[in-house]
Amino acid sequence: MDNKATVKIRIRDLKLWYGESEALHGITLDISANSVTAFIGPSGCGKSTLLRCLNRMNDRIASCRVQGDVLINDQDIYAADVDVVQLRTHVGMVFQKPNPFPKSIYENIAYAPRIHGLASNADEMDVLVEESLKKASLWDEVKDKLDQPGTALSGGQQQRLCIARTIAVRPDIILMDEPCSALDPIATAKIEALIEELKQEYTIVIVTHSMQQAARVSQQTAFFYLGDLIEYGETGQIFTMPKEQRTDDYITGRFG
Amino acid sequence: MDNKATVKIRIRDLKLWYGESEALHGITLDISANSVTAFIGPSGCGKSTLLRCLNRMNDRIASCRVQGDVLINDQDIYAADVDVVQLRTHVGMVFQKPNPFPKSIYENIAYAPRIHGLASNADEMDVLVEESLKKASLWDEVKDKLDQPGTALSGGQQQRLCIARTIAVRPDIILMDEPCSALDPIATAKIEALIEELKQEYTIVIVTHSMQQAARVSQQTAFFYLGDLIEYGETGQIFTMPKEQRTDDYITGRFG
Amino acid sequence: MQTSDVFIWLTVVLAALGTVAFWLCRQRVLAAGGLADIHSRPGYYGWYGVLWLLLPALSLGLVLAGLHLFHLYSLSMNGIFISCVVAGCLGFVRAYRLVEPRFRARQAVEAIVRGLLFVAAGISILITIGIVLSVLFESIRFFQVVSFWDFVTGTRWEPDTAFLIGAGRADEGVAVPHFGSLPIFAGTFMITLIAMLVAVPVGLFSAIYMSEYASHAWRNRLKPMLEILAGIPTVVYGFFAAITVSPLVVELAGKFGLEADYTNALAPGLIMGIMIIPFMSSLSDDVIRAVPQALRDGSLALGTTKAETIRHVVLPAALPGIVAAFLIAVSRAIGETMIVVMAAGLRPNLTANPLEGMTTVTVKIVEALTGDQEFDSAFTLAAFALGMVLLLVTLTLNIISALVVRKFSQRY
Amino acid sequence: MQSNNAALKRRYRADVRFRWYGLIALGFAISFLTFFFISMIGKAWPALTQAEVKVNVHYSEAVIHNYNKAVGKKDRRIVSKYWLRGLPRMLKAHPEMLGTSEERWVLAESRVDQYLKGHEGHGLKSKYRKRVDELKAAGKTRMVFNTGLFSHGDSKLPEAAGIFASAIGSVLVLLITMALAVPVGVMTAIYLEEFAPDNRFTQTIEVNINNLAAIPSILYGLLGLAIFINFAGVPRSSALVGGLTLALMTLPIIIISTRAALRSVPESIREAALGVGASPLQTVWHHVLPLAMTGILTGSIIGLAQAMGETAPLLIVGMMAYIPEEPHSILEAATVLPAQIYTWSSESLRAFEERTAAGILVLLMVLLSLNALAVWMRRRAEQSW
Amino acid sequence: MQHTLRSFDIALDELNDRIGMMFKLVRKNVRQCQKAFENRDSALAKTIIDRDAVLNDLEVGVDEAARQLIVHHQPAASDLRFVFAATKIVTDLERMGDLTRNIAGLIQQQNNIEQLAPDVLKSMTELVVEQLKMARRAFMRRDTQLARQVIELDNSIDNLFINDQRALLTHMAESPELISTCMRLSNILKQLERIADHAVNTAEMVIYMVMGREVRHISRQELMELLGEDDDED
Amino acid sequence: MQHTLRSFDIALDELNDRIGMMFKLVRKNVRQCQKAFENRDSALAKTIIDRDAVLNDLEVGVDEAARQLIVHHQPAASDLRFVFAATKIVTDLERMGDLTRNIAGLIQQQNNIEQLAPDVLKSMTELVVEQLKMARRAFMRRDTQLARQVIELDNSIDNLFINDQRALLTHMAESPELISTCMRLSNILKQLERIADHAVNTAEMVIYMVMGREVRHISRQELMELLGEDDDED
Ligand SMILES: Nc1ncnc2c1ncn2[C@@H]1O[C@H](COP(=O)(O)OP(=O)(O)OP(=O)(O)O)[C@@H](O)[C@H]1O
Ligand SMILES: Nc1ncnc2c1ncn2[C@@H]1O[C@H](COP(=O)(O)OP(=O)(O)OP(=O)(O)O)[C@@H](O)[C@H]1O
Ligand SMILES: [Mg+2]
Ligand SMILES: [Mg+2]
Ligand SMILES: O=P([O-])([O-])[O-]
Repeated sequence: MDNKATVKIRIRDLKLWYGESEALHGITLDISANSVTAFIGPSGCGKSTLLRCLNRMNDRIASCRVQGDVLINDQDIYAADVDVVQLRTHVGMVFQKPNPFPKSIYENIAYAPRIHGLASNADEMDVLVEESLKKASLWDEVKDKLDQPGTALSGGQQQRLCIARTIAVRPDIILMDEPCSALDPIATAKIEALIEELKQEYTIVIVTHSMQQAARVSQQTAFFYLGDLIEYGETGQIFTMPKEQRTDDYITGRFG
Repeated sequence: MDNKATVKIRIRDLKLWYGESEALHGITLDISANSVTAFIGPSGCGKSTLLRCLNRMNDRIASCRVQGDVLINDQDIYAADVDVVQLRTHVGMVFQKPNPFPKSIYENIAYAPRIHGLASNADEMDVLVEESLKKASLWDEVKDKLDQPGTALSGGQQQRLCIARTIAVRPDIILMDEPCSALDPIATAKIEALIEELKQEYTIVIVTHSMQQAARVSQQTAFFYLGDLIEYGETGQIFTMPKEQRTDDYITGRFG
Repeated sequence: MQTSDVFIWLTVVLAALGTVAFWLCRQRVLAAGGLADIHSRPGYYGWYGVLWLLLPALSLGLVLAGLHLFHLYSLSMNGIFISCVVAGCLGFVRAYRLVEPRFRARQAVEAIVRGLLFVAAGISILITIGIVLSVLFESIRFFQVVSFWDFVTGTRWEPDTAFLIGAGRADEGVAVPHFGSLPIFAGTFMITLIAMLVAVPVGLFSAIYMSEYASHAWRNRLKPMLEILAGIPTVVYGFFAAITVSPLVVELAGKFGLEADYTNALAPGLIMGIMIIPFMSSLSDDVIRAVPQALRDGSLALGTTKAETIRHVVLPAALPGIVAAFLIAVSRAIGETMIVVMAAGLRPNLTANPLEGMTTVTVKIVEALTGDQEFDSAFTLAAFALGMVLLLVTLTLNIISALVVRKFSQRY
Repeated sequence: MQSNNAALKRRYRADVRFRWYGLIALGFAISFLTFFFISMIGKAWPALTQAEVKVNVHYSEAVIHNYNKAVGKKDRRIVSKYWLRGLPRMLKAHPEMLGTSEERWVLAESRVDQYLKGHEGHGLKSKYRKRVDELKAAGKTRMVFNTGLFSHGDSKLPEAAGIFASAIGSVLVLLITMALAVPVGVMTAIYLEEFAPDNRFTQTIEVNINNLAAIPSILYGLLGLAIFINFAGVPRSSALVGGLTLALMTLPIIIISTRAALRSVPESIREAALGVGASPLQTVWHHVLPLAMTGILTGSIIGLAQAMGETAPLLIVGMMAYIPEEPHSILEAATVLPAQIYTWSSESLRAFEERTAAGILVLLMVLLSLNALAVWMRRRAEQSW
Repeated sequence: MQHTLRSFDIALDELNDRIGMMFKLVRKNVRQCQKAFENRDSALAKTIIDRDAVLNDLEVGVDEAARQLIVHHQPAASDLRFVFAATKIVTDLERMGDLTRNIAGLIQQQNNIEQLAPDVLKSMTELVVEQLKMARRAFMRRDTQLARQVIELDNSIDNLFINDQRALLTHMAESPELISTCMRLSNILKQLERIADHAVNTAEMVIYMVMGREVRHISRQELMELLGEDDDED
Repeated sequence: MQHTLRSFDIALDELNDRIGMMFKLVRKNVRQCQKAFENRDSALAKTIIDRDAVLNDLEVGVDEAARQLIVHHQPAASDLRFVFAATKIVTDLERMGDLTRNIAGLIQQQNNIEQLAPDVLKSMTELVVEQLKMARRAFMRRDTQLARQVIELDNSIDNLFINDQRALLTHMAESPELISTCMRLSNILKQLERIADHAVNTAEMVIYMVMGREVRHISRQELMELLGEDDDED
C-alpha cells in the first residue's frame, strides 16, 4: 500500500451539545483512508460521542445538537439532504459488547444485504455471506454451522460476526467503540489481528480505553481530554514523543 | 519489609468439580503473606474458581464439589468445624463490578462491623469508618458526604468504597476478582496504587485478565491453563524468563 | 372464651412472654461471657429463646384448631389457650438451658427460620394437590355415570333431568340427560377466538408503539392507562357487555340486516378481548423492552429504518416472550367467567355464527354450582368434569408457554 | 448519499405506516376506556340521588301491627316499603311519638324515584303517576343525596339496597386473604429464591407456582367448594371460606411478584454482603428484603386488588347469597362487593341497574386507587435503582 | 509459534533481519579491509569508510524499531529478551563498523605496512571473519553453542594479538624509522581485537536472549558450566 | 508530575540513581588513574581495577532493572525514552569503566612514563573529568545544553589527544629505548580519548531522552541547529 494517505473523513470545528452541556468543543481532525485511527483519552472525554457523530448515531439522542462540519468523501453528512439510513450503510459500526442478532449466523450476515437488496438471489447471498465471513476471519470456524444461532458463539467469535455483518453491506468506513473491552486477551488479539487485515480495504476508527491496544492496532492516534482534541498524530510518535505535556502525562500514567 | 515471605495460604492438590466436569485438576500453590499474588490465564481456565475457593464463595454453587486442602494460617478452611461466615471476615473479597450497598457511604462501611460487633459505640464506629476509608485512599474524596449514597460515587470510587468496606472487618487476606475490569485507565491506576499500599498490611490475591496489570501490581504470578497451574513464580521472572513454553506463549501473545 | 378472644389473648400473652424470653436469654449469655467470647451477637440468643417459645405454642395451637375444625377432637377455648402457653414455656425452658457463650445461636436461629421458610414453600404443593384432587375425585364420580366418550364427542348438552335421576327418580320416565360437551367447548373456542382477534393486534401494536416510538414521558402515561383495563373487575366488564355492548351489537347487526341474539357471542368476545389487551400489551412491552438496546443499535448501524429494525430484529428477538404472552392471554380468555356468565347465553349452541347466543365451559360450571342442587347429582358433578378439562387445557397452555420461554431464554 | 431512490422511499413509507398501526391500536384501547367510563358514570350518576316525597304520617297504635296504616292509601305505593317496615320498631323505641302525626319527607318507592328521574321503563303505574305528578306540582317531591347506598345492606327493594354489608364482607374477606397469602407468599418466595437448593423438589414447587398462577380463578372456587366446604365443613358463604379461597388464588401472584422483586436485587449485592461475612439470612434480611420491599408491596397490592375484584370463585362458594345484614364474624354468611354487583345486575328492576353502576363505580374507585398506589410505588422503586 | 498479531511478527522479523544484515556488513568490511590492505587499495578503503553511514543508519533504525516494538506490542518474556538483546547487539555492531572504518582510515595512510607483516593481519582477519560468521549464525539461529564458540575463539584472537603486538614492539625497537608505520599496524590489529571483543559481546547477548541469563561479566568457567561442558568436544 | 503508581516512580528513580552513581564511579576512576600515575601508586591502580567489578554489576543491574521496568510498567513516551537511554548509557559507562581499568593496568606496568609527559596526562584527565561531570549533570538534570557542552568539549579533547600523540611519536623516534613506554603512554591517552567519546555518547542519549531526537550520527552543525545556536554564547 502506498503511504500517501488520502483523507477520508474531515472533521471541521465540530461542536456538540447534550442539552445544555457542551461535550465536544470544536474538534478539527482529518482521518486517512485505509488506515486505523485510534481515539484515546480518559473516561467521558467525548471519544464515543465523536465516533457516533461519524455515522450520526447521535441522532437517536433527542437532546443532542451538533455544529460544525463532518465531511466524508468531501460530502457534509450533516447536510439536510443526507439520508441517515444510507449514510449508515457507508459507515458501519461495531459496538462495545458483541451484539449479534438472535438469528442464525447466516441470517446475521444476510439480514442487512437483504434489506438493501445487495443480493438478487440466494446464490449471490451465499457468496456474499461467505465472503463477509472470510473477510472477518470467521469462515473457517463457522462454515459448518451457519444455521446455528449467532448468540451461541463465543464472545470473540460474536464480535467477529458483528464485524462480518458490518462488512456485508460494503461500507467504506468502520467505526468501532471499544470493540474488545468485553473480551479476554486471546479474543482481543484475534480482533486486533482482524483489524490489521481490514485496514487494507477499509478506513477504521476505533475508540479504545487501552493505550496498549491503540498502540498495537492504529496508525494514527488522537488524544482527547474533556471534549478537546489535545493531540493527533502518528501512533508511533504519539507514544514515544508526544508534543503535548498532557498527552505524555496520560500515556505515561501520570494522570489524576 | 523483609523479603523472607511467610506463607499465608497453602493450597494442596486442590481439585474442584462443577457437577461432573472437573474445573481444577489438583492445584498446589503457596501464597505469601503481605504480598500481591496475581492469577492469570485464558478465559475459563479456573482463576476465579480457585479464588472463590479461598473464601468458600463456591459454597453457594450447589453443583460445586471440592477435594484437597486449602490451609489459611495452617488451618484447613474446608474442615467440618469451620464457620464460613467467620472465614469470610478473615478473607475479604472485592468483585469485578463495584457493588456498594445502596446505602450511605457511612453505612456501607459500618454495616459489617456492626453485624460482627466490632465497634461498641457510635464513636468507635466513626473512627473505624474513617480509618477504613483512609486506608482505601478514599477519605479525602468523601469525607464531606458520608451520608450520600455509595452508589452515587464514580466507578473507581465505588470500587475503593468496596475495598474500604472489606478492610473494615479487619481481614488478613483480600481476594480481588478482576477488580478493575469495569473501570477506565485512570480509575484502574488508582486502584492499582491502592493495592500497592495495601500489600503492606494484607495478603492480596488478584485475578486479572490484563497481563500488564498483573505485571504492575503483583509480586508473584500464577499462570493457569485449562484448570492446571502451569507456572508460578516471581512476577519479574515470569514475565521475562518463564520456565514453561506455554507461559511464554501466553505472555507474548502467541496463543490460540 | 370466644374464638376471637383466644386469638387476642394468645397474641398478647405470647408477645409479653416473648419479650421476657428475649431479655432472659440475652442476659444469660452476656452474664456468662464478654462480647468477645460469645459466638454470636447477643441478640441472636434472645431470638433463639423467642423462637423456641413461639414455635411450640403456635404449632400446638394450629393442630388443636385443625382438630377442632375437622370435628375430630375438641378442647375448650380455654384449654387451647392454656395448652399453647404451656407448650411455649416448655420450649423456652429448653432453649434457655442451651444458651451459653459457645452455643452457636446464630446458626440455630437461622436453621429454624430456614425451616419455616421451607414449610411455607411446601404449602403451594398442597394447593396444587388440593385442586387436582378436588377436581379429579368429583370428575371420576361423574365419569362413573357418564361415559367419557359421550362427554367429549357428544353434541347435545341436556343435563337438566340429571338431578332428578340423582334424586332417585329415574324410573319416573324422565328424559335421558345428555352430557355432550362439544357445543360448550365450541362456544368457549368461539368467544376466545373473538377475544384474541381483538387483543392480539391491539395489544401487540400498543406495546410496540409504547416501547419503540413513544417518548419516555408518554410511555409513563400510556402504560398505566392500559393497565386500568386490567384492573377493572370482570364482573364490571360482564355488566358492561350485557347492558351496553350486547344491545349495541344487536342494533348494529340490525342495521346490516342481520339478526343477533342479545346473548350473542360477539359482545362478550369483544369485551373479553379488551380485558385481555393489557395482558398482551404489558407482557409484550416488557419483553420488547428486554430486547437489548444493543441489538437495535446494531441494526440501525447497518442502515435500516426503525420499522425494519422492529420487524426483523426486535420482534423476532422478543417472539418467545410474545408467544408466551399470547398463550397466557388465551388461557385467561378460556378461563374467564364473569363476562360470559353475564353476557353470553346459557344455551349450548354448536354454530359458527358469532351473532348467535352460545355458552362456555365456565358458564356451565357456574350454572351447575350456584343452584340449589345436591352436590352429588350428575348435573353438579358435570361441573367438575368441565373444570378438569379447563384445568388440563390451561395447564397445557401454561406449560407450553414456559417451555417456549425456557427454550429461547438463553438467546441473548 | 441522497435519498432519491425509489426503494428507499418505499422503505420510509413502510416506516411511517408501522408507526400508525401502533397509534391506532392505542387509540382504540384508550377510546374504549373513555367510552366505558363515560357510559358507566352516566349510568351510575342517577343512583347518587334518591327521591323523597312529603307525605302525612300518622303514628297510630295500628301502625305497630300494620305499618301500611302510617300513610294514606294514595301514598302507600309511593313511599318506600322499606321505610314503612321500619316504623313499628321505631315506635316501640319511641313510645312518646304514638298518636302523633306529621307531614314529613319520606323515602320514595323506587319506581317513583325512576319516574321522577325521568327514566324510561320506570314501571310506575299510571294511577300512581298522577299522584306523583300532584306531589311534584305541590313541591312535595325532592331529590336528596343517596346516603342509603352507602349505609344500607342489600335489599329486595331497590330504593333501600346499599353496599354497606357487602363492603364489610369485602373487608373481612380481604383481611383473611391478606393475613394468609402475604406472609406465606413472601416466605415461599424467599425460600425459593434465596435458599432452595436446585433439586427436584424445588423445581416441582416452581412449576407448580407458575401453573397455579395460570389456573382460571373459577377452579379455585371448585377447590374451595370441594375442600373447605364439603370436606372441612367451613360454613358456606362465610367470609372465612371466601378469604381462604381468595388467599389460595392470590398466593401465586404474591409469590411470583415477590420472586421477581427479589430477583431484581442484583446478585452483586448478595455477594457483597456474603463477602464481608454476613450469613445468608442476614444477607436476605439486611439487604435483599429492604431493596425488594417496594416490589413486594406492589405485588401484594396488585394481588389484593385482584382478589378484591374477583367474583367467580366466590359465586361457587356461595357468596352471592342475599345478605341484607353486615356479617359480625368470619363464620357468618357474607357477601362481597363484586358479588353484590353481580346479584344486582341480574335483578330485573330498572332501579337496580343504576345501583349496579354505582356499586361498580365505588368498586372501581377503590381498585383504581390501589392500582395507582402500586404504579406509584413501582415507579418510585424504578427511580431509586 | 506465530503471534496472533501478524504485525508483531513482522516487526520482530524485521528487527532480526536488520541485525543479520549488520553482521554481514561488518564482516564484509573486515574482509575488504584485509583486501584493501593487501592491494593498497585506497578506493576500497574509501568504500569501507563510506559504508559506515549505512551501519550508522541501521543502528539508529534498529533502535527506533525496537522502541516502536516496545510501544506497539509491549513485548514480554522471550520477545522482550530479543528486543533487549537487539538494542545491545546493535551498539556493538555499530562500534564494529566504526572500528573497520578506523582500520580503513589507517590503511589509507599506509606506507608499506603490508610488507611489514602481511600474514599477521591476514590470520587475524581470518579469525575475526570466522568469529563474526559464527556470531551472526548464533544470533540468527538462537544457538548458544555457537555463541560459546564465538567466546572461545576470542581467546585465540587475543593470543594472536598479544604475539603480534610483541613482534611489532620488537620491530619498532629494531627499526625506529618504522615506528609510526608500526604504530599504525599495531593500531589496526588493536581495532581487529576490539572487533572480536564486540563480537563476544554479541554472543553474550545471544546467550542472554536464549537462556535469560546474563553472562556479560561472569567467568569463562561459569559460562561453560551454564552452557554444558559436555558439548565441548565437537 | 508523579505517576499514579508509586512503584513506577520508585523504579525510575532507582534506575536514574544507579546511572548517576556509575557516572560518579567512572569519574572517580579517571581521577584516581591520574593520581596513581603521578604517585606510581600501584595499590591505587589495583583499587581501580577491582572497582570494575562494581561497575560491571551496576551495568547488569541497570539492564535488569530496565527490563523489569518495561515488563512491569510498560513505559511509553518520556518514560520509555528514559529507560531506553538508560540501557544505552549504561553500556557506555561500563565501557568507560573497562577503559579506566585498562589505564590502571598500564599504570601498574609503568616504567617512568610519568616523567615523560606528566602534564599531558594531567590536562587530558582534567578535561575528561570535567566532561564526565557535565555529562552526569546533563543526565541527572535532563539538560540538553549541558549535553551539548559535553559534545563540544570532545573537540578539545580530540585536539589535545592528536597533539599529544604526535609529540609521543616524535619522542619515540628520538629515543627508541622508550618505545614501549611511549606506546603505553600513548595507549593511556588513547583510552582517555575513548572515555571522552563514550561520554559524548551518553550526552547524545541525554539529548534523545529529552527531545526524542536521535543525534547519534548527525553532523555537529545539525546538532547545534537542533539545540539552538543562540544559546551558544554562555
Ligand atoms: N446521552 C447523553 N446525554 C447526556 N450527556 C451525555 C450523553 N452521552 C454522553 N454524555 C456526556 O458527554 C461526555 C462525553 O461522553 P462520551 O460517552 O463520548 O465519553 P467517552 O470518552 O466515550 O467515555 P468512555 O471512555 O467512558 O466511554 C460525558 O461527559 C458524558 O457524560
Ligand atoms: N457455576 C458454574 N457451574 C458450572 N461450571 C462453571 C461454573 N463456574 C465456572 N464454571 C466452569 O469452570 C471453568 C472455570 O471457570 P472460571 O470462572 O473459574 O474461569 P476464569 O478463569 O475465571 O475465566 P474468566 O477469565 O472468563 O473469568 C470454566 O470452564 C467454566 O465454564
Ligand atoms: Mg473469572
Ligand atoms: Mg558511528
Ligand atoms: O570504544 P571501544 O570499542 O573500545 O569500546
